Amino acid sequence: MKISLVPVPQAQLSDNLVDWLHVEDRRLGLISSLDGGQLVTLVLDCTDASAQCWLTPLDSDVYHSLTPSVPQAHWFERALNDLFGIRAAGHPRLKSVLQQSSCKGNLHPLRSIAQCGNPDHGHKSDNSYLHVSGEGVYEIPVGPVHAGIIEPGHFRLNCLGETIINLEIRLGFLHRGVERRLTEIPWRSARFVAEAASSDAAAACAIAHAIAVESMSDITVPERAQYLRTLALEVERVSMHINDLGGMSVDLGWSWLAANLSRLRGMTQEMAALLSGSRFLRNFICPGGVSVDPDARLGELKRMSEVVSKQLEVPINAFFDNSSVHDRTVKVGEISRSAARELGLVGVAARGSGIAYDARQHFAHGLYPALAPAMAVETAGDVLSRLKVRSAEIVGSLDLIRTALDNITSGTTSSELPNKLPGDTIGVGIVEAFRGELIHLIFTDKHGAIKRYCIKDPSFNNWTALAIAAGGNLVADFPVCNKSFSLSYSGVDL
Amino acid sequence: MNTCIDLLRAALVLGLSGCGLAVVYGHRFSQTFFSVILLSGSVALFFTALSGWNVDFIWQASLPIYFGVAPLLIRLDRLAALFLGLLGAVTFCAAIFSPGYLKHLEQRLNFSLYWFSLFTFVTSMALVVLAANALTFLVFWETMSLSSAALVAADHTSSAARRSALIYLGATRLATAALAGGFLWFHAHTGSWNFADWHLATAATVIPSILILIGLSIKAGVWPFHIWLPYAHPSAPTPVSALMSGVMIKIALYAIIRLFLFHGETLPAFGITLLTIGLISAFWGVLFALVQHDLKRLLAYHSVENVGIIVIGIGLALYGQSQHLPAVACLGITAALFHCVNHGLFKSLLFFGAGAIDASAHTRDLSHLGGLAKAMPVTMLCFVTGSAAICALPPLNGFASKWLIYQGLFTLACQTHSRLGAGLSCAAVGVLALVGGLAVACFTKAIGVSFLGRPRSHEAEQCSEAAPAMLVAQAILAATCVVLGALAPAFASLLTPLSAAATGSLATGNLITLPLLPLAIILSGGACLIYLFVLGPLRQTPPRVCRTWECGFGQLSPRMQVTATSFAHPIARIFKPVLLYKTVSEISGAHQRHFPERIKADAVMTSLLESKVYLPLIAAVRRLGRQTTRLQAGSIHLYLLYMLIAAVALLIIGAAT
Amino acid sequence: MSTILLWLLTFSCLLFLPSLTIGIIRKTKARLQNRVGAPLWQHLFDTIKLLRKSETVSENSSWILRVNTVINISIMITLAFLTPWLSFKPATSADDLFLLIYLFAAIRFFAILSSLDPGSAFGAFGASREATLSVLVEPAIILALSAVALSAHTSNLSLVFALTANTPISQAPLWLLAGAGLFLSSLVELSRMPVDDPTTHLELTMVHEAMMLENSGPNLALLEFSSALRLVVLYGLSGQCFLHALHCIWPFASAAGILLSISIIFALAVVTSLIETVSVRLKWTRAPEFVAYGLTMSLLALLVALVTGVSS
Amino acid sequence: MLGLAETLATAAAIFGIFMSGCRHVRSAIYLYAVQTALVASIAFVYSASEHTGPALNISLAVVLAKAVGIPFFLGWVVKRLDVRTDSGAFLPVPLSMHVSIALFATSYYLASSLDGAAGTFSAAAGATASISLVFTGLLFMMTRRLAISQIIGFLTMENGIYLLGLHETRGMPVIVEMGVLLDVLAAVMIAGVIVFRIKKNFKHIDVTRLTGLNEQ
Repeated sequence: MKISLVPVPQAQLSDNLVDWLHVEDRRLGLISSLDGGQLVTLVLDCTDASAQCWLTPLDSDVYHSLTPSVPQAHWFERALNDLFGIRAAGHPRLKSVLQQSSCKGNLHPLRSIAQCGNPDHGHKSDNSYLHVSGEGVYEIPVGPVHAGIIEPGHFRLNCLGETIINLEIRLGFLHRGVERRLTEIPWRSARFVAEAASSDAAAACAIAHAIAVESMSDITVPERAQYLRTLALEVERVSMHINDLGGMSVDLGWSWLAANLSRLRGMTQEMAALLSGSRFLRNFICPGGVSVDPDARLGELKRMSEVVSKQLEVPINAFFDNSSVHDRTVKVGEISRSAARELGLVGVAARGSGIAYDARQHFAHGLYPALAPAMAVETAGDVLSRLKVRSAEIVGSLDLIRTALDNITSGTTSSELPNKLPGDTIGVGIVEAFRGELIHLIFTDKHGAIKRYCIKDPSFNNWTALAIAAGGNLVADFPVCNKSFSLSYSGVDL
Repeated sequence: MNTCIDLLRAALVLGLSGCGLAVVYGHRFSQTFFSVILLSGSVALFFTALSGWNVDFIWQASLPIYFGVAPLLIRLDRLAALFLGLLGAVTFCAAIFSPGYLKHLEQRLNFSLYWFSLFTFVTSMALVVLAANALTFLVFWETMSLSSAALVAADHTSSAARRSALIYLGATRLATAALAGGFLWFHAHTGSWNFADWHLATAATVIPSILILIGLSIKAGVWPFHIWLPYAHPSAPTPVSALMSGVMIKIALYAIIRLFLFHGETLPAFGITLLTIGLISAFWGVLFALVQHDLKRLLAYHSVENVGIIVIGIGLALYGQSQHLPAVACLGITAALFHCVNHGLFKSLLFFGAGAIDASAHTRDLSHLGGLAKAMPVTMLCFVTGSAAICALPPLNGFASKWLIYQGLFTLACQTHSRLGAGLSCAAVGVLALVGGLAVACFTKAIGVSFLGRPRSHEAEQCSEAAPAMLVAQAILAATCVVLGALAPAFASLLTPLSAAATGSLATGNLITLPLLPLAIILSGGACLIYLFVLGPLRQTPPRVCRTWECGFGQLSPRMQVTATSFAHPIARIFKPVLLYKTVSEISGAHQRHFPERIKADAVMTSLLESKVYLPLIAAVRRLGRQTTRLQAGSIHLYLLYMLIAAVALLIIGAAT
Repeated sequence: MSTILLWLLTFSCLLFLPSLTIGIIRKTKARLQNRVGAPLWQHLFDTIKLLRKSETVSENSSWILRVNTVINISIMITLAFLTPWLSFKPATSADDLFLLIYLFAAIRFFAILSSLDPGSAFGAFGASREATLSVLVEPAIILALSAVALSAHTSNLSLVFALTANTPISQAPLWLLAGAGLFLSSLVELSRMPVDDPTTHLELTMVHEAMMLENSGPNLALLEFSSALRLVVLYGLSGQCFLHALHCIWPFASAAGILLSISIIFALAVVTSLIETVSVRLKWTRAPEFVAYGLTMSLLALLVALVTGVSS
Repeated sequence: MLGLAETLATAAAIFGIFMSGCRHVRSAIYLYAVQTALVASIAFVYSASEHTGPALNISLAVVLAKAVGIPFFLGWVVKRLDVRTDSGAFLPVPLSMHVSIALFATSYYLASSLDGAAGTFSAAAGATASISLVFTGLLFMMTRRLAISQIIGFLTMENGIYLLGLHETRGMPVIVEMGVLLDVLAAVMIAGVIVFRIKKNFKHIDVTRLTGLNEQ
């Protein structure tokens, strides 16, 4: 995808963005910066699958916040504050996204220029929580160490009895410096780091990275490789969606279903191993194509996909047929359509709230949008509708896998890569990962080295929605609510 | 006989001299001085009761001491002795407790008035118990009411206390009115003022019996007349709260027992009514107690619950009498009497605990307490004992009396031929179990939020243990609760002659057949052994002390522990229709939709009776009053017109008859 | 002599049945999920291991911590000797229905206090939930037991539960309903599915586990043993009801009673594991409805007892 | 001692009570099926004890039609409409279960006075059960929101009336039984169709929200 660079002066940025988002099919991709001296705003237009990159030079460290008019910008602006030291004045909740322990003092890890003054300019990190007043209110702190193998994140629940009044989420306990690291290593090796940005969506990350690189240097990917990429993406989707449904059954306390789904998830991982040699689809997709050709194993893959879709029927039907499941999930964790739009939700969470947005329908990656399955959209916005979307996508993806396997062409699986990337270009990869729209945005300097590698994980958009959805629900329903969003901690904490 | 009279005389003299001294030297003498007088008076009272256990003595005052139409008549029998003993015991502990407690109220009390009222209060309570005719009863009843109202308002700096005193006074007015009406009717009916000549709750005396019952119920705090109780008890200084809750409301119950139970045949409807009202009281009281966060108010609502339990016992006895089931009647009356004593003991103990917290932390609000276990271990031990007793946990005294109630209900269900009685008693067993569960929830909340966890406020952090004398008062009561629990079978058989006198049956021997003492020994012995050999000092590695698990986040703040409201919230939600309970949250600030600046959440509870019955009633009376003032327009001609109309009307009526 | 033997038998049941029953529940659940599962005696091994481990105690806790443990275990063992949960347990003079109920309440009282003791948010809402459930369950249990006690005209449970010859068959529904009421109530009382999930790892949804979060080492061992003992005693009690129903229909020899009363506990354990495998945990606000089913069984039992009792 | 028929009748009434405490529509249908099967088996017991050959077949037909056919049909309707729970309109569901226990007790008193029998339980058991079923059905119809629950309540009432007739006359003429059966079947079919229409026109089948019907 070609991307145009549009300079937007600081004074107009907010208005432009509001105007842009006013149109139904236009979206905000991400807001970031290159080195702290400017704002980079990626905006997407789904109607013609185009993207614009708005470049807004900043003359000081402080600019007028976009959040009051564009709520979905709030987490981007918080990240800008921490990572670059750019402060959004008028931001309603400018708190740190990084913990003090992972980022000492006033160090801004991604800031690399001096023209905006001293980086040590006194931005204190703010780790406070909203104080809910009221005589009977108490706080439940959960995390960062959870019971069970879960990534670190802190949830602060302000409760009145069994009702959650307000939930605040704090991530950033394990900041790994992925974005920074990607600019430091040779670009040929970058794919290994890129796919580890959020490892449970390794295939999606790898495709996004590959597309971003390919779009910079005009590499055409062989058709067979496109098929294999699509297969990898869909196998990952099926596998992770089944995993999420299984996790949901664990949280609902339904051990029979959990055991069944866990077995089926194992089978889908076996499918992944057949396809790529790795149960987690690691080291498979690379810029230019894919690294291995599964050849004869595709037949076995097809057989297994049929077995999985056959064996899935019983548990999925049982799941949605169960009245207690309905009790636990209907009207729990509701996100209205308008809130979903204002918060710019993506993926299952968006489609569960009635927003028909699936990057597979619009942006080219793998065989999409040509082969994109029908979109599953539910309007209720509660846990159940997210579950329904998820299970519909499992079925759709399994169908897609069979179609792709039936039509797969033979030929080479990778094409030559140039020695170096072109200078001063922008590459963007937009992929529908199983959690939703994933964006990798690469800027090169004049020598062709990567000067900024920007990753927007789907969870980046959706974490706020969890906080809002949990409010007003029962404390005991929070795990179910949380699981229905199935968010990535590491994807946000790059 | 003579010792008994001498002791009683001594007690009365001490009481009256206390009054006199308080008026004259109230400001000059120390609190300890008055406390010692009160102490000696209470000892005399207690031993009067002890020595009076086996005598039945009547004393009529000679002519000058005469209430208009009837003499001052005093009778000390076993029933009166029981309640005198309770009064003596609680007053004894209150006297020990007082000096230390009153220290923190020095700025706020008028001690002259306080001690005068207190001596009057205690003396009049003793005389109400001893009263053998209606006028004596009414005179001292009034003295008791007025002096206690003065005590409720003793803290003159607090407007809440004044308001409470007003509400209380209003309630006592109604009570006295109803009582007076009933007494007059009975006098007209029987021509005698002596209680011994009256037969209540028979078919011929339904209306006056109801009047008397209402009058006494208002004072006892029975549902639906309990409204004044949660206002008055918390406002009074703690020794007074203990006396009011522990003894005064028992005296109203004593009057019910004396007037209704010792005269043979009664109407079954009275028994059924009392049983039902008792059940409602018990449920209502404990439910409202659960959602309180003022410690003393919580205890006050528990008094409503316990009064309900006692009334169940009385109702059971009445119904048993009416159905000729002496076993049931005997169980009921023993249970009622036993529970009166028990409640007097553990409720005053709990009030003392609350007072000790109040004196030390200067707040009774549970949301400001917490973590007192470290600072006030002895107070906590006593409070836990009292709570366990009020929750009727075996082998404490509360269990013994509640067991008697259960046995009574169960026996009724087994023996009665009336389907209504059987059904009602089974329902009562269920409701009592529910009440028991609620009481456990309520007291674990009270203890957990005030004593356990971490301090929620600076005051709670600065707390120190109560004065030794205050601890002694609590320890005596706590020990009594334990001993009375373990020796319950013996105590119950002491009460048996009383119930036998009421039911007319022969003494049935041991009512409580449970081996409570061995059980207590086994339980505590087993606990000690396990502690010594498994957990305690014999282990090689001492336990490692660390922070409470905080999920690796860091220090836990005082906010991160459950509040009283939140603890009770799930239960309150279930009983939402009764409590009119709802959660209100208010979100405000710049970007309300997604980024509010302020969130405020509260659980709101309205008293159904107050909001739906009493306030509209009061409003109606007010409106009526306002309508009546229209008649008084100020015009002399109008008044003349009224007189004319009245004269004509009278003439017509006179002519017609 | 035989009394001593029976006491010994009761005592050994008290020692070994709790762990074995928990083991059966866990093993069956594992097998139903196609897992091998831990050994049958794992609970006992765990208890022994915990007894030998050192202990970590919160800095906020007070003497309630120890008092809870020792009172809990000593009351529970006493209860196991008082409650007629095994048909061969010799009678004592303190087998009173109301005493037993209030001894259970005493355990709960201290358990709730000890979970509030360390000032942990998790323990606190665990305690609040436990209090809520017990408020609801207590009437159901007491009414179920009252129903059978009414039919026997005594509140001494040893007499009520004694297997007498020639019990009329019309008593069968009473015992069945009371047994079902007790079983449903004990599922709640014991914090099992569908009200609480004993295997959950989610602190926010726990009831019983959250309450024991701050206990460790021998303290935890004793509490775990006590709750396992509570499980077998309550299952035994409801099992005895079912046995009586069986006895009404098909009178069996008292020697068979020994075997039957143990195997009915195992049967109920298997039923529990079945329920826990196939049922979904209820929404917290729906828990009262589940308790209402137990209460309904108890009320029906009571109704039957009253109706048949009045006529007799 | 209770006869077999009385025991079955009491069990049917108890299942009716359980049904009244059921929030899930499908579980209510299952419980209705069990209750109907019990009622039908009483007919079976009567006809077996009276040794009337052809009646046996009729009772079997009743079992099949009412305990299997109708629940299947209702289950299909519920699936089509995609309704699951009926949370009750005027009374919380658990409470309505306890109210129906109270009604069971009431019907016992009614039945004992109806029979004139001297208060023995066994004599009154059949009548108690049938009256209680009628009450339960009525309560169910009264306290529920969904039109489908009204049908179930109606059918429960019908069971009660049928049982009462059976109990009082010790087996009914075949032709009456058949007629009633046909009536019920027709009623259920029509009600099912009407529910579909309601759903189609109003997008819900909540009868408490149909009060504005007269204005439209």
